[in-house]
Amino acid sequence: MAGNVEAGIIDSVSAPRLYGQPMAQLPHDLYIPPDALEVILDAFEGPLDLLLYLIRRANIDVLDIPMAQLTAQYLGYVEAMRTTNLDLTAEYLVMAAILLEIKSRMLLPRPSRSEAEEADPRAELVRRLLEYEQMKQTGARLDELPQAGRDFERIGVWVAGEVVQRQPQVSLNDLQAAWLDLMHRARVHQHHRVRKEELSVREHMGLILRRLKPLSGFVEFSALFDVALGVAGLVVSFLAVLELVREGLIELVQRELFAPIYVRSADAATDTPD
Amino acid sequence: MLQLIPRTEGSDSGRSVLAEPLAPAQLKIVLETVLLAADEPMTVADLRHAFELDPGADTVRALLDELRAEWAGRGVELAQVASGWRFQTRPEFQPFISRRSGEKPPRYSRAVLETLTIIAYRQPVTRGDIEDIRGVAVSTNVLKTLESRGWVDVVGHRDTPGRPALYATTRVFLDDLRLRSLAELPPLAEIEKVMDLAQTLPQS
Amino acid sequence: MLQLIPRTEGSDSGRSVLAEPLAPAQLKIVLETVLLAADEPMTVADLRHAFELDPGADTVRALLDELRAEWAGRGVELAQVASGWRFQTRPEFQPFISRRSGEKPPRYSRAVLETLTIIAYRQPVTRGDIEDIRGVAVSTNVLKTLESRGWVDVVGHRDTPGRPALYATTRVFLDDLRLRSLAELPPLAEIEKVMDLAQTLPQS
Repeated sequence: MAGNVEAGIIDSVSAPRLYGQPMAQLPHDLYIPPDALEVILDAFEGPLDLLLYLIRRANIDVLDIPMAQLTAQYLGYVEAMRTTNLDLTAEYLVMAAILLEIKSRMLLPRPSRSEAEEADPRAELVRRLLEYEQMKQTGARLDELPQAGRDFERIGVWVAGEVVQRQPQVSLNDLQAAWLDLMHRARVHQHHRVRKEELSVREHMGLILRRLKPLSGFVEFSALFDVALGVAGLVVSFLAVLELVREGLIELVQRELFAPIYVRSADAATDTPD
Repeated sequence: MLQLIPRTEGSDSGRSVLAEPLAPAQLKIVLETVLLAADEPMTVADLRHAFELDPGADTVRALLDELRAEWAGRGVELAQVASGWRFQTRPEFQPFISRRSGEKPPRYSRAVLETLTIIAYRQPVTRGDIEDIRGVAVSTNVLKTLESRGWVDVVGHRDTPGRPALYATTRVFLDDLRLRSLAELPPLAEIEKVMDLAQTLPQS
Repeated sequence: MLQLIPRTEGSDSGRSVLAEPLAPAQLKIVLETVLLAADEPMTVADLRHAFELDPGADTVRALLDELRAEWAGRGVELAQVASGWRFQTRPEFQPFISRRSGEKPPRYSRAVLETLTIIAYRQPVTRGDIEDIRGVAVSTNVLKTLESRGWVDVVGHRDTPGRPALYATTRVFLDDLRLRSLAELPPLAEIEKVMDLAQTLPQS
């Protein structure tokens, strides 16, 4: 039954033409309502897919394809596609040509001398069919694997608070190591002599400058001293002020004797002409 | 519960707040938390970086195994995929999740699936290679779909005229299929089975 | 462990595989799973929709309370927020999560570190001072890095030609290094002692 064609499905007037020859007959399995036909034909992923369908349908041994039968069926489908105004892509026509070529080569008598080397004209087609079928079947297996978003979900619970970009961490050891490096280089070059610094004085110099900066004006001298620092703290602050004056970083102003002393940064003095 | 040192105001969050080495139970809670909050799978190395005091790879691995065992029998599992460890729901629970959201995620078309399969099993391949196997042109949309999903990308160009792009699957592809490597892909359909076309079910 | 009905071949993923009605313990596992998988908070009504057979609002609420209690003492909590229920990390675990990103912890370059050290110990200093000590030019980027971190700022200008900016360390710097004052920096004298010691040893 497979490969049989039934006459009379369509009349000769509207019989499709294929490569110039009227096709009076269509494969029997084409007798499908036109709408359904469209759906079926649309479902094929290409000529290989269509061929595999025909082979499966006709129970054909893929290693011994009856070319005449398969070609006829294939051409029938292609023609049906054309008449139903389906987008008939070039690949379908190329495959039609390939099938016809294989069919004709099989009809030719093989020259005996090259028989050994002459491969079966169907070999390449069979290889392609099998490779495609293999990918199709494997694809189905792949599709059965659980897929993120389809068959399972990734978990990402809500994070309380903002995730801040990481900043480099610096430890006291890093500073110590950096200083050691610097001193080592300094000694090597003998350019820089290390002396012990009254660190807290320099710290207070910075603090005082920072207090003065935003005001860009005068601050009362006494306001620079925080009694809470204790005697030692006050002395250090005072030394810092002296050092700042010595380095020309601040300016002290006293209008008259015993009047309040005012301080402003040397910056403010330059930036705001008075 | 962890003993946490209160954060001082104005300190940036990159900073250590746990000053002491953590006990294994605490380490495990931190690992669980970090993994539950992570957007992407995390390697053992990533996880070690979560701690200021590195607990070491062996400890982290042992704790991950413990965590995995503790989560067995629940709807969420701790899984090891290509890019590392992550929490994910078990497929059996998907009906509850999709019923809630009211929409079923669409399946990929056959064109996409076949193209993906060819790239996965024959990589790296050009578009021409894919077309040779499928017997039809591969539309740009198909490749775009796979690329935008992050499953496939261009890994180079073949040194032939036109220098066509070579496609390969990505780690995200493996992650999304819960695989640790390409070796865990289902084996290619056996050729005998493929030849036995008549035995396979007619396609719908 | 849940009783799972094996998936029949070709069953679509939208189909229920957990036989309903579910026992409370199973309901709880489903609720936990759905909530962990959700991107946004879920109301009790949302959660009821996850089930084919509605367990009822009271049951869902009671199970949510149980779940919340079960998650106490971990890094993630089940919280009720304005728009519903969600799992969220506890704020105390934020430091671990901000450190979770895969890359290695960033480090400052030697130039940045040395510049910072000089400013810390010799403040207020000009760029020229720093260059004198380091013996090389200090790029603007180095100072920008420290300023944008909030560790260093300009506190004035020296009254010399060009009026160079004077840099000093800030309160943030002290906070971030957990110092109460600059006096808590390792004393230079001590460093130099180490230095002298190091001198007698072969330099690495």
